[in-house]
Amino acid sequence: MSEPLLQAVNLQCERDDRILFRDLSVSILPGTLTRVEGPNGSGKTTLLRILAGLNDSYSGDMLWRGRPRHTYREEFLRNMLYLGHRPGIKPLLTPMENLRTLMAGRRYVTDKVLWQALEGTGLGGFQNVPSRNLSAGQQRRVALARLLVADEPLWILDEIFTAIDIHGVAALERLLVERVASGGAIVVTTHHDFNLPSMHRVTLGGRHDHGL
Amino acid sequence: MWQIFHKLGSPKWFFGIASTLMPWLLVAGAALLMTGIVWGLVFAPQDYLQGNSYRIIFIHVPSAFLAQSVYIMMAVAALVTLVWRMKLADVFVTAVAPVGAVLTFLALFTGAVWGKPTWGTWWIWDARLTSMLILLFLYFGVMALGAAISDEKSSARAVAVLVLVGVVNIPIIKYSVEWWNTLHQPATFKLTEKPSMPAEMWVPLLLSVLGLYLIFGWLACLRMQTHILAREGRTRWVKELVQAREN
Amino acid sequence: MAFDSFSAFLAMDGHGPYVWTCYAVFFLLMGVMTWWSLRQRRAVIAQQRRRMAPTPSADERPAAASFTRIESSQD
Amino acid sequence: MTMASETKLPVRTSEESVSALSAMKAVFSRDLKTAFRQPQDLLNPLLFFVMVVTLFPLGVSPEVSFLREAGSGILWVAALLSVLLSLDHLYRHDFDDGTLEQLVLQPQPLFLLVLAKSLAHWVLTGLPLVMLAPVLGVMVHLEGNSVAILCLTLLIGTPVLSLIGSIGAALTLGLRSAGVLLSLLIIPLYIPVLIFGTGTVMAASESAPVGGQLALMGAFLVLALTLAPFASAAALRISLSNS
Repeated sequence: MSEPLLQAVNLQCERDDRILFRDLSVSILPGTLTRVEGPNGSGKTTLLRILAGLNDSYSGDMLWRGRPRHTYREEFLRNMLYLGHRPGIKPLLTPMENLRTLMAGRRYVTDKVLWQALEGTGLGGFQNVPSRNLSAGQQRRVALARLLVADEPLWILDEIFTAIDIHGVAALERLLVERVASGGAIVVTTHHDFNLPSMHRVTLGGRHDHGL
Repeated sequence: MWQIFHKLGSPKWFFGIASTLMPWLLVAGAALLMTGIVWGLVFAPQDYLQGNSYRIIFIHVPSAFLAQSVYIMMAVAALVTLVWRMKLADVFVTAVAPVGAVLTFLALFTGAVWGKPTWGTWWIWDARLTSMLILLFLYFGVMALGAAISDEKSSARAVAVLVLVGVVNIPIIKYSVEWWNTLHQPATFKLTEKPSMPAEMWVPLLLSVLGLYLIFGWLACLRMQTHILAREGRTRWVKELVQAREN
Repeated sequence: MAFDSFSAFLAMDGHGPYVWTCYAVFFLLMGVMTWWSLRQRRAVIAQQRRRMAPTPSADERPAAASFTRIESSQD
Repeated sequence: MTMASETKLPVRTSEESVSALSAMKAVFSRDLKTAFRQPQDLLNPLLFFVMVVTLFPLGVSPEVSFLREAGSGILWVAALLSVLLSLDHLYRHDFDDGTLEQLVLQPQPLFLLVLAKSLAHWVLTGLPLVMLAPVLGVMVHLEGNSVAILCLTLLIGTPVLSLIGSIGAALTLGLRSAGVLLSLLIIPLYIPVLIFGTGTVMAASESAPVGGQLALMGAFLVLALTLAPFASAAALRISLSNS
């Protein structure tokens, strides 16, 4: 058993006077896919944002490789890739420029590789078109292109199948499966019916208005 | 050490302490303030320059003094909020800001009214009054930001950042306003800075400052308790406490 | 005692209105602040008590969405 | 893909990261690039600046003596307001399209990235104002030396406005009526810069030495450069946490 990359211990989060979850403990191991499930409003996105370090209004401990995450923040961020609801694409920039700036603070990647990554997500020929001229699905594909060059061992992906067509979804699923097989750790939320034999599940309940 | 600190941060512990402390604060504060004011109004001698209008000093100075020190206290609490995430500290900042704003307004109002018989005009762009006005703006900013963010924790932390930024700026503002004042009109004489104030004047002044401090303490406890009740509604001790009251 | 009579005390050599306005506003605002704080506290306690009262629908499970159209005649 | 080590991907330590400086450069150049693709947004604060200055001769008095005396104040207030006007955009677009999340998640010290963004904001708004100021200075009948000093104070002062403003923009991110709230929070903090900006020009017009005041404004700038990015970074984290 390899050591967990990221652990959440006794996580509790309340928002606007409502407890979303409590005593939640999750371990993210290399080579696993964890799916966060639950109805609308159950706090899936909030949990993912907490795991990614974007939301810090929680109580409980977050450990990165067994150590407090906040003291190893930069190392954690270096090894974690987060794709959220909002794709992180500037409409005024071209896909190439977008991808270049997204990678800029993380790792040197040649333009040739980025070009290929965009081709790989089906954006061949659109590399230098302003992103605002692209469809919603194509804009998401720009963000997804990062997955083709990402070397981060931990991926946290929020609703990545949104606005992607059937072929795209199938290819994306394949990518995730391969990534897990080669040792990557992935956390996803999706309403899309996505099943893997060895998938871990974290199920968040519905409403908790009561509680002590 | 850490244990004590942690205990200090516990809302339940604070609630108990505050409840026992509050009557004393109120009684002692009111007694001191009233003594100071009555002494100042009735027994203190007349000022040789300003006549009887100077008697406003016995509320003007305490208000101005408190208005500034409340902001400093808020800044200390804000630092504690951001560094140690102590619940009580954020409760303090949000609970006390309106009190600080009211005190600042009182300092401004009494200063302006005092200015009328002294300078012959209601408002004068004097360095102290102007700084007070800016302090009032800072309080308004704190309150507006606190009200605009619905989530209490985020609100407390955002307000803490603002208060800290403000407190770094206060000395700069004070200094620049004083410089600006000398640039435009050399100050002739200031309201409160007397070359030598006889004991019959400064003793009641000291009493009323102390009294207002204690009353502020009482108000702060009261308002913090309210905020704690609102926030900790889910905990057992608050439920028991609410139930035990009045039935 | 700095004043000879009560009326002299009220008049304060003509500065009376200024002094008394200041004191009146001071006590008024401090009073309002206290009253408001006490009222807020009472409101919060009442709200907590209301929240603690058992709600009739103890089963908090959200109803499954059916997305059936609501028929309403539009004559 | 290396299939040799089957269950472990290498975890990278921070030393292997891209240098903070090149990350800052990337943020800075991205902001400039996006701004130049939407030039209208760049022009608006400038037009606002010119129009506010025009209001004073029309609204108060076109007399040379009045304008000469009040000119530096008018220009400074107008510059301050137009910077304030442009602040709302500083993080809002990035917040809406999700690039802000990615910025915060970069394995870099956030305050440096925030500093890069504030500097880009200054280059896009403050610097054009400084360049426009001589023309308006002449229009309000400031004399030669005063115009030069005015531009100098604006050059030192407007970065301070951007840096402090960045804190307010970060604090009000994602709130309703963020624009008005932003002004409410930031204007009191702008007062020292305004006082010294106009005071220096006035002293210069009375041919008093201004070296001390300029040095003091420089000190404000240094203080803002060192402290404001930390406050903005903290504020950004809080605002994102709340979204």
